[in-house]
Amino acid sequence: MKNLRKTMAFIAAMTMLTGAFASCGSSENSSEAGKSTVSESSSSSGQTAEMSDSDRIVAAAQAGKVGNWGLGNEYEILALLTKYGQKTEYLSQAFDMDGFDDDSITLASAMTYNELGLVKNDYEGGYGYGDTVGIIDMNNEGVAMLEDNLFCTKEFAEKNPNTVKAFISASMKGWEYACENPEEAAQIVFEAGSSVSSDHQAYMASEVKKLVETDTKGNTVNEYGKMDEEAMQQTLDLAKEYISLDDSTAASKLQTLTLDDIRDTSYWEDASADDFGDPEKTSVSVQLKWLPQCQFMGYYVAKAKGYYDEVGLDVDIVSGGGDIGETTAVNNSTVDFGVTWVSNLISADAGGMDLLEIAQVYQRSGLVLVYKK
Amino acid sequence: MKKLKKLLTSKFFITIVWVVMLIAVWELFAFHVENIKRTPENVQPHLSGIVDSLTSDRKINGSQTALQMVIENAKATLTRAGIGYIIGIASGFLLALFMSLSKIVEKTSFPYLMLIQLIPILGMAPIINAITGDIAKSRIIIAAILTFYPVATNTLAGFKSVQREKHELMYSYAANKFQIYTKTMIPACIPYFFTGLKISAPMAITASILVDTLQGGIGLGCLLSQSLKGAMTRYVFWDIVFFSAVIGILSFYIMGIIEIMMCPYRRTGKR
Amino acid sequence: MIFIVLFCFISFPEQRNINELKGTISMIEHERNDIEIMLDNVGMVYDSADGKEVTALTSVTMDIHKGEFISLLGPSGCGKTTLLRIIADLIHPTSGNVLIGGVSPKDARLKRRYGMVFQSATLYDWRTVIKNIELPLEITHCPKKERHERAMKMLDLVGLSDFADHYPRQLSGGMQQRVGIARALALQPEILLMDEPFSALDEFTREKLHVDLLKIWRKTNKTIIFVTHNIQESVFLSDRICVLSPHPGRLSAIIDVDLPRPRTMDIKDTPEFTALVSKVRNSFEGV
Amino acid sequence: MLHSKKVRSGVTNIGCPLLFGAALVASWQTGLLHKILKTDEYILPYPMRIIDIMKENSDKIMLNVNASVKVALIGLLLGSVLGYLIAIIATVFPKYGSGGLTIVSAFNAIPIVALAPVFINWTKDVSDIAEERSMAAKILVVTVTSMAAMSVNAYRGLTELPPFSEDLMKTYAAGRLTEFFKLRFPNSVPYIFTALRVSVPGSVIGALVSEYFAEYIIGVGRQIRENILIAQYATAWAYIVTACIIGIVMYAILMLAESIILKACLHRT
Repeated sequence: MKNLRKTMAFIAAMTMLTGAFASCGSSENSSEAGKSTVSESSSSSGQTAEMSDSDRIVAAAQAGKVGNWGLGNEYEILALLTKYGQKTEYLSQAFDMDGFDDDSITLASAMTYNELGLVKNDYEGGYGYGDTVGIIDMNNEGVAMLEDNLFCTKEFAEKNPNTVKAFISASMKGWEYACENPEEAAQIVFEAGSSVSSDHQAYMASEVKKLVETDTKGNTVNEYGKMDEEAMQQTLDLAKEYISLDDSTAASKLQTLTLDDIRDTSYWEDASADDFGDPEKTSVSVQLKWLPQCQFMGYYVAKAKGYYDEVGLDVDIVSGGGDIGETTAVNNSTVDFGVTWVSNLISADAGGMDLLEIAQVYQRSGLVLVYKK
Repeated sequence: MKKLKKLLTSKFFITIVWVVMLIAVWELFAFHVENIKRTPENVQPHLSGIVDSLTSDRKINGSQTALQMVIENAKATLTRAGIGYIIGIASGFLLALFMSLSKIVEKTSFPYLMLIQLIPILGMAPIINAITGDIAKSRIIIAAILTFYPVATNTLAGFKSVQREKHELMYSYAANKFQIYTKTMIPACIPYFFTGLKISAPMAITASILVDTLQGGIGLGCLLSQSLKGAMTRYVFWDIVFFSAVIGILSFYIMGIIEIMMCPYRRTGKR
Repeated sequence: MIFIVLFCFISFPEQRNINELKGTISMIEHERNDIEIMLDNVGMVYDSADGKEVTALTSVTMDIHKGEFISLLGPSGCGKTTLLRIIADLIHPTSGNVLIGGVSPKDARLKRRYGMVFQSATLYDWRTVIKNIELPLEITHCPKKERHERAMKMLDLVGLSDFADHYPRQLSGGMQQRVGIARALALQPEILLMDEPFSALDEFTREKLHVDLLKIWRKTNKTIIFVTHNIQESVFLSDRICVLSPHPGRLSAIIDVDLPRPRTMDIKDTPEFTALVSKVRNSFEGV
Repeated sequence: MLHSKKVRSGVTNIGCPLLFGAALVASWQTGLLHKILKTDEYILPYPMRIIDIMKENSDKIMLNVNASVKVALIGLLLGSVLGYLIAIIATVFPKYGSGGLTIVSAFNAIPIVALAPVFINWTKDVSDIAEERSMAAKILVVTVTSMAAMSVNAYRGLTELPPFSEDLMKTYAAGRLTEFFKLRFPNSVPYIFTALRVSVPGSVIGALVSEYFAEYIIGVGRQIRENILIAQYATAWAYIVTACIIGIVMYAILMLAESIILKACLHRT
């Protein structure tokens, strides 16, 4: 009898628990409504398409639904928000586009070569929005900051000038080949251990090609890795304005930085002219900014095609994607070279590191804000 | 106590019931999520989906299936966790030993020992990495630091738990310090030592996975964060969540089994 | 018939001339050379937590002879355990002298002159019974084979040969205490110091152990100092009972027990036994 | 022998650790520590610099401290209450309860870093305001991590009773509720503190780590991460020191509460 009572009570308790869970679930029903608005808004695209980009930015900013990943990727967004007189606040966007998909972010950050592809296409991992989404391009808005470059420490560059030049030369050769043969490059990256699906990899290669061969104004660039003075200066100016550092020493150093403090064009110039001797250090490593994918296809191609071997270098490509910035990894000699965004390099130098950009791979910003039409 | 003496079969049965219930709740949620989300696998996939992802022979990257990737990365992570664990155990035990040998050492280091558990080691992980300059090394060091605290405090508690009579007995034998430690103190603290080991085994694994996420390379955490960041199917993330949970629980029980093997005299249920 | 008892009442020794006392003791030492333990004006003063001085023991002076079974009897707080611990060199008296076989307690300890038995058996959980008894022999670096033989002999003495390979947890309380005694005897000390060894045991086990302890005592011829708060126990076991009184702890009487030996349980039913018990009890009331 | 020791032990109790700490800070400030660790003052800034940054940004730091402490405390409270409730349920239904406890304690073995992103997805629909749903996700992480310690310890406190006390209650014909309030609950109080000693530091670390992944950017942990990613080590250190202080203060408060409450309990009985 007693046992029976106990069992009954137990079942009752469990039912209550399950009930609690269920009610917890029912609160999620609100999003079902959210889902239906997704289809509504996409079906009534004709009506909202009249909205101008500036209206979109203002509306999203005031609703607090502009997204960015932060962590040093946000300065262009801050500049854009300032341009339209909005508060410089944004939502921390996850590395997937779920927030965009479920409308918790209406103006989401996306790299043309990565997230934008996932949003538009319907291959694995994609959301399949196709042409129902539109973009706001940072280059067109005049707030573009340069992204992927090659850098090392000043000390390393001074000690191993020939290694640096050889590395630039071979890497740029890799980029050239990759941009000429994006599909083959995508295959090379996939075989090098990338876990990005091959469809997406191919998309990425074609988009990265555009960034490497077009400048911020839309002109074609033929010299791979060239450091465009004007774009660099714009990046530095925006960085000074929007990188906010709590450390007053670093903040004041940031304001004093000039282009000469952060980049040295001579290595690239010599590399382009094939004017360098035997490398001082033959075994080097390069730290990528992110996970292995076509964003970095030039280096993978240079390695696979033997360009590094040709200049007498044995190169180890270290993938990124963790919390340790590539700037730190290069600064403490964990690796010799790094790929980072110019803004990250600027804040690192302001913080007291002695890093030097030696080549600028991406000639324009790949960051866009994507919205549902 | 009476209730603990239940037959093994019924205890087994209860665990099964619980697991089945958990699975049911999970699946209930998963169905719910499936109805309202476009990418349910990002929120909560069906267990069958997770199992499928492990058993399917689809290659995730150029050469490996999900299972192969998890196993290969797990080897790296668990090796690092293991090395860190052993270093942590050794240094934790030694510190406890020195603390019990010398009052000065004890008084000096005890507040700092307390501090170690209050420092967000995981927040400091990037800095430790920056200092060592080697990600593998810092992964080991952090696993060691997290292991260190429970082992040191529990071992010290073990040393302190030795009855006064046992000290007096050794005193009456005019035993020297070495004999006191080898014959009395160390054997007496073994159960406490194992308590520390059992607490820190899952911690070392957790730490190792967490520190993996700091940088690329090989390791469960790297894989986990890559999957989370959309570099590969999200199912790999779920595979790792479940795998790490199972490994963490297993590590606890493995330490328990080792304890029972090493201490045949121990009755069950103490501490 | 009431036994005629030597009643040695040492009344407040601080009133005595200490020099005179010392003279007396050295004289006794000359007369009887079978003195094992000599306590001379031993006192102990502690500092309590609130800084006050607490007198645990005031000048205790007495001799204990070789082969004698002495009980230290008294209520809690009378200093009986303190006295035992002074003899065992676990604490140092704040006044007075202790000589054990002519040497200081420390030297006696270093020469392993005594074995100790505690209130709890204090066995090592992780050692089997035989290994527990071997423990002191390991510490004195006794060769392995001899160690085992001697331990087995001791185990035999306490009647537990069949339990050599058991772990302490598998034994009853009484058996554990027997192992404790065997372990104390393993180093073949001249003196056995026992601190309320049977107080945690039930009456039946205790009575059995009393008889067994007397047998062991007779076989081994040790000097035993036995701390207890049980009057019957002290009367049954001892040659002499040192009655201690609290506040401050002091030796208030020494009572000779001249019951015939070997003693069996039956002796407890004799009027002599009963009379001695009341005499001991009265010695408390008299204080 | 003892009296002089008492005074001396008081001095060594405080003196030794202080001396050690002073030596550590001194070797840090003078750069000796950098030589030992083979690092530079960039990765490991001097203490004075860290303190300067903390002073300069005290307002901003306090803002982040507020957010982190709120998460840690609410999560701790929820987790502890839930954990205690689970322990009660397990006491009422011992047969199934202890099995359930094993499952709950298994949650401990799951890395929080794995939990945090999962919970963020789970709590997506809690609120339209990002700050609120981030808060919910972070609190959930802390709740789960502190629940396990509490339920296991509280269960011990509720069931490992003094011998015969249960029988005593029976002789009074006490009901289950009376038995709970007069016997089981008071008995479990020290165990609650044992659990809190584990879960208070755990809640702080849980809060910091969950901030890493949260949508809404705030919190001490998040600041550590952001600053390290943009290579601002001095600032990151300022937040690490802040995080340590949070942990220490919360632990100190716990110890104080423990000594007061346990003393009160002792007086009552």
